[in-house]
Amino acid sequence: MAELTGTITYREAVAEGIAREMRRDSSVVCLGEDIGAAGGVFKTTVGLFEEFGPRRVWDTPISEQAIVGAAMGAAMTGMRPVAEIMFSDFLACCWDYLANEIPKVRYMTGGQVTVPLVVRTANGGGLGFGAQHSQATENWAFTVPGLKIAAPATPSDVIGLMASAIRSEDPVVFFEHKGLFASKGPAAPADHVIPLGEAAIVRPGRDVTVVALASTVPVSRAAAEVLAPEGIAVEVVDLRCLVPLDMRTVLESVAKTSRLLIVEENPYQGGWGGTVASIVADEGFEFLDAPIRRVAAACVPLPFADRLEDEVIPTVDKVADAVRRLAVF
Amino acid sequence: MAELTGTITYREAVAEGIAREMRRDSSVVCLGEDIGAAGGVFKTTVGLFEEFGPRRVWDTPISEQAIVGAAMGAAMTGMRPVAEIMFSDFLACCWDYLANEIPKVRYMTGGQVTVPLVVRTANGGGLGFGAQHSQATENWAFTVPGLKIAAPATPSDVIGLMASAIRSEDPVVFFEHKGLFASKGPAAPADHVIPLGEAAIVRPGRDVTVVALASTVPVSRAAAEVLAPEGIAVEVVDLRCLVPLDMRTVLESVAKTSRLLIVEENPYQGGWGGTVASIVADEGFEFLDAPIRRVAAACVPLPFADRLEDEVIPTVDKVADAVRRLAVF
Amino acid sequence: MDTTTREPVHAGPAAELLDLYQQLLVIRRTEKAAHDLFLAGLVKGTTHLAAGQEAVAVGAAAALRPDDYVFATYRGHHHAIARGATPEECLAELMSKATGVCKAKGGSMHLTKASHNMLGSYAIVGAHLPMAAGAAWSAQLRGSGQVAVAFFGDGATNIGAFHEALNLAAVWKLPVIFVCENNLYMEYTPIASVTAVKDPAAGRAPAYGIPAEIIDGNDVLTVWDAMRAAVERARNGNGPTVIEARTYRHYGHSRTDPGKYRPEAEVREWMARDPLTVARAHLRRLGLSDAAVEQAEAAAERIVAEAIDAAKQAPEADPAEAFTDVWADGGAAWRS
Amino acid sequence: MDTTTREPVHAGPAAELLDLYQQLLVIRRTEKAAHDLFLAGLVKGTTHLAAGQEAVAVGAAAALRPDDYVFATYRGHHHAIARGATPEECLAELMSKATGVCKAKGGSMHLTKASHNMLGSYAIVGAHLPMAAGAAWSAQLRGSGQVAVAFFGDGATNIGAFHEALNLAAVWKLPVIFVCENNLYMEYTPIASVTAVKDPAAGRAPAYGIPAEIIDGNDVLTVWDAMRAAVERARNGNGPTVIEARTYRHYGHSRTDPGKYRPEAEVREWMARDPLTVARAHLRRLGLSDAAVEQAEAAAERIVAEAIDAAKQAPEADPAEAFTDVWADGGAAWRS
Ligand SMILES: Cc1ncc(C[n+]2csc(CCOP(=O)(O)OP(=O)(O)O)c2C)c(N)n1
Ligand SMILES: Cc1ncc(C[n+]2csc(CCOP(=O)(O)OP(=O)(O)O)c2C)c(N)n1
Ligand SMILES: [Mg+2]
Ligand SMILES: [Mg+2]
Repeated sequence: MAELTGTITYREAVAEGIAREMRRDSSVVCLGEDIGAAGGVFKTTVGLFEEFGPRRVWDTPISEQAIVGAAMGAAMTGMRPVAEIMFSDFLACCWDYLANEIPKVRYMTGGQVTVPLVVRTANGGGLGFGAQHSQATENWAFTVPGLKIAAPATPSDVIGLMASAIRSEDPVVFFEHKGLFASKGPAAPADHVIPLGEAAIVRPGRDVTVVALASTVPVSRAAAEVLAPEGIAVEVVDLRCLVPLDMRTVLESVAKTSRLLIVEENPYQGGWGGTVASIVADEGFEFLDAPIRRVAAACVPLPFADRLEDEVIPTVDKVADAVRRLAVF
Repeated sequence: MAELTGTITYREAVAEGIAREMRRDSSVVCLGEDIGAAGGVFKTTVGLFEEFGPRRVWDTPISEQAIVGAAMGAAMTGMRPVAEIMFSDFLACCWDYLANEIPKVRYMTGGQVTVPLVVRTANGGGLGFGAQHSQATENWAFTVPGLKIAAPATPSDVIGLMASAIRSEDPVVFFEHKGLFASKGPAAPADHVIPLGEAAIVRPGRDVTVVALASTVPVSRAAAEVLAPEGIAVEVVDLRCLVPLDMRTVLESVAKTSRLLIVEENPYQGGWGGTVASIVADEGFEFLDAPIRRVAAACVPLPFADRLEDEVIPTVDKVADAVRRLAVF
Repeated sequence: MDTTTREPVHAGPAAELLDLYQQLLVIRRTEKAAHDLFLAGLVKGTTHLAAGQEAVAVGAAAALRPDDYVFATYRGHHHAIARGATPEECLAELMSKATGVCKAKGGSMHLTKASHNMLGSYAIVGAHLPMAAGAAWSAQLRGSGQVAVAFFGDGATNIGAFHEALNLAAVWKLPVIFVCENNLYMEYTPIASVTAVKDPAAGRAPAYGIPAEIIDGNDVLTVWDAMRAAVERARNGNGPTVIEARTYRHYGHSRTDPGKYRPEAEVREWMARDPLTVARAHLRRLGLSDAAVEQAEAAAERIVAEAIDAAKQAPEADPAEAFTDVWADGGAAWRS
Repeated sequence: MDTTTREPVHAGPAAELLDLYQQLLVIRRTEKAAHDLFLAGLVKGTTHLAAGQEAVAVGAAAALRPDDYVFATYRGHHHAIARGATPEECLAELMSKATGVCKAKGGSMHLTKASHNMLGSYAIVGAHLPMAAGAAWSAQLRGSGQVAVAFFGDGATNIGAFHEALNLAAVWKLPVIFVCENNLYMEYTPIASVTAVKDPAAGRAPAYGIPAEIIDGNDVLTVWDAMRAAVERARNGNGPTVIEARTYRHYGHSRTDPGKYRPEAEVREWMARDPLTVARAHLRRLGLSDAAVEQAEAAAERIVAEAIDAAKQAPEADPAEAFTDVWADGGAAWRS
């Protein structure tokens, strides 16, 4: 199949990113629920079954532990499995593998084995799917040393990070944001590879640094647009990965702006922004001219109704307000 | 059975705290693996089976999901289950219940149900149990809005917080620290109840605030002892609970000392101290005369060998060094 | 395999049956309304409709005491209504209205009517089976004589929680009934393609020493009978039962799924065995007058039409509700 | 139930059996050493000894190819050694020495010998069954003809991962063998008190259409035979097998547990059926000279004695090792 070019959706980029790696490496195999003939519940694996067939793309029972556990066993024995967990909330159903097995086996065997696998999952809210299908759970994975974590915000980053994730000798949890699936952007050039752990300054600015990830990148960029005419120049840093965490880029930006806002979709309590904030409050303390602020999800489950959900998750207004208050501090 | 008095171990305090509540409320029932006739793998339920019998103290199969899921169903229907998950690492085996079911069902039903249960678990390292039996996982629970979290450091706090946890109409995850089981302290007086969400200043001091929890409380106190002769007066705040999080006490202390060190056993990445630090870097920014520092576990799995484990988890030396550097900042 | 197959009974009091028939109709029309309202953009998020599976809910509910416990899945509208939730409060929930049965905080996947011991609809496959075992354990401890029922899909039989729940229920001899609504498919994939045994639920029951039955889930009287027997076993302290009810969904899996992955012949065959058709045949056999039947149909039509109007009229959910009901005290404060 | 019970065979080449007997002895003496070193304070943390269960490991290993995969539990010393880990590197691991088979990062519960495809010992009950299925899937995909074996305890049969792994293995016809070491107890609680069927593993196999066998796990030849048959099925593409090996542990569950919860008569009965005694009877039957047997015993004694000395002499683990081996590049950096 030919590589996608031109403008594509984030959704198409997922299948494209996987397909490119499956073409170059026959040890890459996919498994998950409804990912085969059905093309995935979010249509993020469309075309893979047709192109690569049933020996490379496997439909599974509703057995999250077996899916991820089998992927682990296969990864330890010469394959590069790409396992799909349909919604990131369901990572809880196979959490033992993500928390206790996959990230620890190399270490606890003194480096005897490696686990080159990818666990892909649809993450985040904003679609009215309610408390058990809307969570941003990247912070769950962030509590576990030994997992690499990618969470792209654009189609070309999906392709570039997917390449790195699948080629990685280390396990990678790959968060695809449900709210971004329909978003569009330029397709990535052939062999587009973005190293894990490189943040991107997606909008330069001198006044306030806004650190964002996945869904909060477009939210933060939109807020920056709103603030520009007000004379507030926002620098938006897209972390792109949580592990490795590119604090160098964040600290350099704060050294310039002296003001930091972190925008997360996961809840404030235990959110990844706490760790980012604590590093800046330590290593970047002398840069700061204002408090470090976080716009994160409220500490409640995700409600179903749109108007309620908007109250809970980050929005352009909330980000713009927070930046304004920091700018005048 | 008579209440325990005099000096008791933390281990004895667990069984005592449960027994006191079982005596006053017949709807309190215990379930877990080997908790009955065997008295628990850590001997933290010794005497309960003998006093209350098999209708109140239930041995279960090795089925963490069934244990916690059944506790949830029972809690929604008039009982007050106290479920034991033997090691806190195994919370990963029933994480769906802790992350997606128990903390959300009240909210997503619009307040139609309550889930008054306690999930007790042996937490933490320092005993050479290796990567899968040594983790401090209180930060996993901290990522989930809707769970209350207690983690006592002394026998009398175990009893006082156990009373509140079992009487709570809300679900409580109760972390008992393996490294503290053998530690001793005065037994609590009759009807000793410590409200959830009240930190304790366990050592007053004017120079540096050290925020600790569970195992890091004695570590921090010992460090304070070391530093006193050096003329550094450390104020040690024992959070005792992560939810509700008593930031008032922390902020008041930092307002006084202007210096903050957070000592956590969970890993630095995604540790609860990040959230505490971010709140102080926001609401307490003007109090600070120095960077906020965190002594947390290194971002690696827990190694088996003592000498390696000591490299990873907080120690008196690491805390003392960190305080010294803050004091002279 | 310790599995019996029950012939559709041909007895059953006509008046009661007419009442069940009306309930089937009310659910069918409510599901149709949910579908249309979703297409009209008045229902957000997602829906998983149970049209075609109504007989399982209505037949089972007929065998239960008002204080028995029911746990359902995201495909749970039929169970909520069969256990006393009104079409109005259900549709209002789907339409994000303040009058929703869960205050518009749950949505279609989480319909709950706790005042009738319908203790929730859960959207993580299999998660509610241990909960139902726990509610049954609670009933056993309190000596209340209540039973608990977990309704779940065929796909749930391959997840760990299913295994743990059935083993615990058997070992503790809990008064719980595990009702599998086997509609042949998970989302878009046939259950047969990912399951090691032919009957995903009944075929597993022997591994727990639990008696199992495979029944026609489209015949409300058959379901009623099978449940009556299982409920009796449970109340008499004889432990759990597995019922595998063969049924079929009339709509796709969710939202706008047209269900194209299902062979036409299969769809046609099942549509011919629509639970409404089956029930009507029973009514005719029992000699109910067409007038009586039409009356029930008219009543159902009126109930649901009024429910749709009322739900449309109802006020939107109050955004402030986002910050209530986390804790038992009604609040959401996580700091003190 | 689709379960056969195998009579202890009475054939088997004498020379090979003598070799197996020596392996049994090496493991027994290593476990005794681990026990004594723990009491002496030279082994920290915890140990779960397999003394009494050696025949399962040795008999199974005899039926495997060097490149077949083995996954074990925290009670896994016997499997590590049977698959080629040396007593010295195992004891060094337990004693926190730099020469430990896992560089003293794993400890007793995680002995691993990846160079021999012994892919680890896992301490979360049941977690490694899906991994073994995955290794078998990998072998199937690569057409390597390898099989994977998961050894687990009776208690593991009640956890969800067991259910999911067996179903997936059956549906995908994976070359994997699930060997349950049924030693009648979990930690301190009898498996019979928490399990719905008499045979915790074999009694579940039919729920996945997997053939199962219950065997005498204390007879190394019986285990060898049963495994040979299961391995052949797997290599021929006929899918998984469940083997439930009845056995007994000689020590308590872990550390210093005296195992007082086990009835004396039961302990006596099983001690009389010590796998070493059973193997010796076979040797006698096969006419092996006492001299040959004593030679094997002396060899085993020497091997383990030397291992203990070497492990004691070995240097302590280097604290710097705490910060290696998180990532494939050997490092532990989580920031860039
Ligand atoms: C643990 C888990 N895995 C996957 C899903 C996604 N999912 C929702 S419904 C469904 C299919 C369930 O099929 P079945 O149990 O037969 O119920 P049905 O939808 O047919 O009523 C899946 C896979 C989920 N909700 N939970
Ligand atoms: C998921 C999980 N739950 C509980 C434990 C604690 N635990 C360790 S060994 C054990 C007993 C296991 O019994 P069995 O499977 O029969 O193996 P055996 O110890 O008899 O070899 C338990 C409950 C664990 N390690 N993992
Ligand atoms: Mg189905
Ligand atoms: Mg056992």
